Amino acid sequence: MDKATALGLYRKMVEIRRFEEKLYHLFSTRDMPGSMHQYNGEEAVAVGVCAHLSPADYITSTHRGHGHCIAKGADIRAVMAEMFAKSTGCCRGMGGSMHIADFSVGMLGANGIVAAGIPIAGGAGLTCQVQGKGHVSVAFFGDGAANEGAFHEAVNLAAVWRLPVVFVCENNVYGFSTHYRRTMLLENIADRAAAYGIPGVVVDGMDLRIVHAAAGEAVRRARDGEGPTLLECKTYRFMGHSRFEPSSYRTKKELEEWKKRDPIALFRSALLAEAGVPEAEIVQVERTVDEVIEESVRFAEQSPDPAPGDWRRWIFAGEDA
Amino acid sequence: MDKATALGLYRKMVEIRRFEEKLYHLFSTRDMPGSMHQYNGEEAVAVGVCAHLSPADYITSTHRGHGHCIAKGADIRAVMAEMFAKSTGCCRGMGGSMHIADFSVGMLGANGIVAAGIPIAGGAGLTCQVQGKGHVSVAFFGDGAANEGAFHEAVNLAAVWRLPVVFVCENNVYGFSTHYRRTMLLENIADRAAAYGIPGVVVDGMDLRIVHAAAGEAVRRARDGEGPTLLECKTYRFMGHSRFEPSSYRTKKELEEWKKRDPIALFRSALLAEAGVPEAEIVQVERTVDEVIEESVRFAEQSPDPAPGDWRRWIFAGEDA
Amino acid sequence: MELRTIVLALRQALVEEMDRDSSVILLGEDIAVFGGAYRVTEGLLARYGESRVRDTPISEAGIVGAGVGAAMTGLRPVVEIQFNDFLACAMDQICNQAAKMRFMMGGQVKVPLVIRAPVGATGRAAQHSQSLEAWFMHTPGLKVVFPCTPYDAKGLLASAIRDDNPVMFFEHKLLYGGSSPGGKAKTAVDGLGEAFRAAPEGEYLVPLGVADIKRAGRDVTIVATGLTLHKSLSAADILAREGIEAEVIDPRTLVPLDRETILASVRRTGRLVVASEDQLTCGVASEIAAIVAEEALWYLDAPIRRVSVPDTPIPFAPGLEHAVLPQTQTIVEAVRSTMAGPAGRAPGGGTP
Amino acid sequence: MELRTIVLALRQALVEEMDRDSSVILLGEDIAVFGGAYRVTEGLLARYGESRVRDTPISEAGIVGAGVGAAMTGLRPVVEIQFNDFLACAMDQICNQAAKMRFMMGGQVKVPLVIRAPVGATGRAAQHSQSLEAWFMHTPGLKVVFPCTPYDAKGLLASAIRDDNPVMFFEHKLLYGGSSPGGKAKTAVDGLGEAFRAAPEGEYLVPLGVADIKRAGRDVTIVATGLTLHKSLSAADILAREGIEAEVIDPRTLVPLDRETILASVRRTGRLVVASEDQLTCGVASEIAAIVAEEALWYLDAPIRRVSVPDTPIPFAPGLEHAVLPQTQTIVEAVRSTMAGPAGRAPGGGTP
Ligand SMILES: Cc1ncc(C[n+]2csc(CCOP(=O)(O)OP(=O)(O)O)c2C)c(N)n1
Ligand SMILES: Cc1ncc(C[n+]2csc(CCOP(=O)(O)OP(=O)(O)O)c2C)c(N)n1
Ligand SMILES: [Mg+2]
Ligand SMILES: [Mg+2]
Repeated sequence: MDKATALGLYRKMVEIRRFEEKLYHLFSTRDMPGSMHQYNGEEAVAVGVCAHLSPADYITSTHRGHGHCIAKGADIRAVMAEMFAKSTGCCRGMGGSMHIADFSVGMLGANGIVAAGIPIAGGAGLTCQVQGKGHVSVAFFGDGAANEGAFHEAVNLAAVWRLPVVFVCENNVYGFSTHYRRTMLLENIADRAAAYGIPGVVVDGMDLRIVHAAAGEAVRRARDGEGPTLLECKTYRFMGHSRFEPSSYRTKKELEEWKKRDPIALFRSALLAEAGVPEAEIVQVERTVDEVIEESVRFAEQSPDPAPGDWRRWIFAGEDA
Repeated sequence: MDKATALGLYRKMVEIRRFEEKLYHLFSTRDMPGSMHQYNGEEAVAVGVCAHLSPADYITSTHRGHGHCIAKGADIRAVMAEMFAKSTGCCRGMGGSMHIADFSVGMLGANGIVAAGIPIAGGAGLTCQVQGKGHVSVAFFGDGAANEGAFHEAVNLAAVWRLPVVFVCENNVYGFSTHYRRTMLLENIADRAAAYGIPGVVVDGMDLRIVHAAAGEAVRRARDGEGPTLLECKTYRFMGHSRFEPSSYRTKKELEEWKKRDPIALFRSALLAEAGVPEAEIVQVERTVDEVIEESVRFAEQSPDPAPGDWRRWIFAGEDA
Repeated sequence: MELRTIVLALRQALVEEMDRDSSVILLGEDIAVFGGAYRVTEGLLARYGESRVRDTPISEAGIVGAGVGAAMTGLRPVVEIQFNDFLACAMDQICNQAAKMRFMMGGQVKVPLVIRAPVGATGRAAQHSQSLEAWFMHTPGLKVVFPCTPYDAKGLLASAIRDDNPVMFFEHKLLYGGSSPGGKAKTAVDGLGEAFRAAPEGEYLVPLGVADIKRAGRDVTIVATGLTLHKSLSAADILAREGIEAEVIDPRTLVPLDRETILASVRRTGRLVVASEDQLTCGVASEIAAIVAEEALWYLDAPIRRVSVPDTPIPFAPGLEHAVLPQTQTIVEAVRSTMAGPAGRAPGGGTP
Repeated sequence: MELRTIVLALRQALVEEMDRDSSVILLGEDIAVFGGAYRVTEGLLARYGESRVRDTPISEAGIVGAGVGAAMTGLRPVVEIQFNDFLACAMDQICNQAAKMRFMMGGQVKVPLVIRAPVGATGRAAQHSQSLEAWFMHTPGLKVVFPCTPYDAKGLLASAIRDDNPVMFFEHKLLYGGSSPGGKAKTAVDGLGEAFRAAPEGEYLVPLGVADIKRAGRDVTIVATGLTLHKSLSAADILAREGIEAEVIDPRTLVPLDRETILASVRRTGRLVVASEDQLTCGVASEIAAIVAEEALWYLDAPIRRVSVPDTPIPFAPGLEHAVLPQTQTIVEAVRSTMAGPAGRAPGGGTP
């Protein structure tokens, strides 16, 4: 990974982090619409995987979708405006946090239904395969989602048809309040890959470089027609399940342990120590990101609400033609 | 297995075979209601497994349910009458072939929805566990069913809760017209057990003795609180998918090869050769079965149709109280 | 060549649309090698190959989900679900995903997905006999189509495939006109009489949202779908002999529903019977009755009558199945009861 | 102690029934350690232990299926589905299995299963805002319950648990009266005014199938469920100031539906408005409108009016969400339009 790439990936992670920190602040101080599920702590996964994708590749996401959306290259102003339910939002105020999407960069949507994005990613992979242009599709989903029937059906179908899909399980230890070891008798969810006859890979999801390398191989397999991979990234969410959920079901100690491996801090150190990037350059990136986020809030604030009858426009395609 | 037990199991297999042969004849010569899916060829599975169960244990079945019902000890007259849609049928004419059930012997029903019986068996296992009386529950299902989300969710749940359940996959090579290797990248469906952290066992489903032994161990584990087992029995259906379906998707040769391993013929030879049962005793059993079947047809023929308003009686419990 | 059965009409629609547009693909259980449980897709694997005609594992949610994702990204998948009862296994993908995706994304995508599924009771008991249109009518974002003649079947399927929205396409087993491998499906199109219309080969479209008056009449309006449309036409023949001229309307698409044609008819006839093979409560007939009670109340000369399956699962026994299904005779009697007219009016009732 | 919120009332019902009958068990996602997304099951793990209060994997079909199997064999499971939108993931087990099992087996089994699920729109967009009662009303074999006050919630949940049939038990998020961890759920019970009724501790049952007239009135009948019941009572206050006395009926259970109470009221008032938070087509209001159009047509002095969500998914933007939901004001206007009465009658219309 060259320096420019590395700094670019670092920037994406910081964008996601700052975006959500800003939102947390906004939710604490204003009457923001809806709720949100924060990706804070898991940034290396989305960024490490999406680094291998172009806008012509597809991803599907989860209720915890800000990170995937930004990593895939969505316009942060439009994403922020969507959080404000504004008409300039990427979903024009119809979707909000749980449905964040930017089709123009191949982001097919966060999803309020656990695991529902997995079969949809398979379908996008089907398009890629039928069209034969070498595009691929990635499904992000949680540890909890791996217990849904939709996961099983989608991974099996993609395996049988050798679809160009990467299944990225973000094992952040909990599904809402429930430890994943209380919902399955496995240490590694990637072991489920064998049930579908595809490779399963487990990686440290806090280390961007490791995620990046493993995702690179999985995406290559997909592009080369070798079929799907199940890639499990061990990670952790630093915030509650949703907005102010207090996480009574886990210990402070556990949280602190994981925070020591903050993916952004880790990669920052690596940039400094190993890649020899001067701190000033890093700080410059961080400042730029702060400005981008501030600007996105200004943009959102100044944007108009959807017009009163706007909901009528998107029920059916072709109606307002 | 002592001689009496062996002859008893032989009898059950013959009961199932003759029951269906009779029905095939009836469907060919009369206007029988509905349709049916024949178990012909797979008898060793139901019989080998149910040999370990008492009426207080539970089973759930599939669209191909005659065999399970008879193996579990249902009254053949009532089962036959149900095929005739008579009021004396085990389901009083409300269910027919696809819903054959006899609660009094713990048979919780054939099921018209592929894989739907699997979670229900889990639920029955939950009752067994909560009540703590040492009863167990068995789910029968096909190779095709193992690709349904319901399979995945149910097996995982049973694994996590260590429910006293045995999951018996009847791999008869096809799901309707589709070879199982075209729907999954596995040779052995039992390999999916590892995805749930439970043991998976593959056996020759045409050999009653082998099924019997493997099922015995799986049932023992369940009774002893060691949790579920996924038991795959390799078998084959000798008839079409449903009543007169011509099986254009498979070769005569394949069918003939499998027929050489007819489970009833195999076990009959074993009784004669290895267990030293005199042929006369076997023939006697076969004659008795013929009579039982004939008698069941007479019973069904002479039974009354359901009364015109009978459908009203079973919609809700407590309505006719 | 004239296509005189719905199976042939549907197959020809698929052929014409697949010839015309290479993005049309077919997914479903046993549709390729076997040609479909009801033979609709017979021969299409040979014609279009494995990439476009795909047998799937038994995984309804996975199949529909694949359809949703493929539709969002440039294909036009036509998914076959073997019996409409199994739509329950894919309910999330249909109702929470396909139906809402464009809306939730603020119009960024289209979801040109067709889901075909046979409905109707044919002696297979509770889990293979339902007619579940109403679930999907109740789910905004889905179109719902239900043809009754070969002509409509072909023209509507072509329209459904070209529509940029998810379309639930229901086919009554007893109207296919071909026999199913293990079943007794038989043609009931003869009941159509003059309303029978074969499908020509070659392009034509029947637009979604336009009802068809299958028989004109002045005395009473019968709105009916699927097999009950056929039974309603038979009922109309019987009633004609009694001097009652029934107008029989085939909505053809339930979403969008051609309210105007129905309301205009009721305004003329003053009487409404709605027949459908789904269960009564919150069903197809409930909706049509409610619309008329809102929009054309003053034109009614008799209480509305719904003829649907009472609120029961379908029993297996043939006599009982027959008893709970709407029959020609039930429709005749419902019409007769509306002809009794204001006699039913309670003396103390409010007077307009 | 008086229980003044629905959350407390439901929890107490669970406690009393679990104390009373050891076969009652609870299954659901995050119900044990966490106490439930809406805190209904808080403290019950500690009280009853892991065998009877079980956190599950995220597997709605598996959970409901486990409930079905357990119910058939001797337990009385109460399943919580975190949002009713996710019922779509368990639709087969609910509608093809639980609902039909007893019927298909000719009465051999009972399925005493309760499925609790929150409904209603609270700013969470299309997949977390639905009110899906109508799907289940359309599925024979299920009972459908929807309480609006703490008193009814407790008494109805106890009845549901003791009922030998599968019961869909819907709870409106904005009526819980407790705040959810990440949410803004707030009590709306104040809108009830005199109709507010706290739940006493100790055994009592509210029977399934008996509607409650939450406010008596002579001019117009409003039938409403869930949060729209509360809004209807507020609407009735506003209307009373204009001299319009609305009767507000809370069906409490949608299956069985207390048709008699509704019909008797309409026969008295001659006017009907039905309010519900589900989507219009084939919804709760459609059914009630259809029943009245069949059974009490001659008593109507005005067209029936349905106040439901128009046929759209729920939008995220708060202003738009507000616009598509039934509001007190919409109900007021619907009532006013019915008071205009026969003016709406078309001159050329048929005269009884
Ligand atoms: C089908 C479905 N079931 C339940 C929920 C409620 N829910 C939302 S997120 C969540 C936990 C998901 O856990 P996981 O997949 O591990 O993702 P994470 O939140 O940890 O990122 C649950 C139970 C849902 N949205 N959809
Ligand atoms: C959910 C569902 N999908 C599809 C069907 C139609 N169907 C009935 S049996 C069958 C094949 C089942 O295959 P398998 O599980 O291997 O059982 P087998 O018939 O071989 O015993 C299919 C597709 C169904 N009944 N239910
Ligand atoms: Mg998680
Ligand atoms: Mg099979």
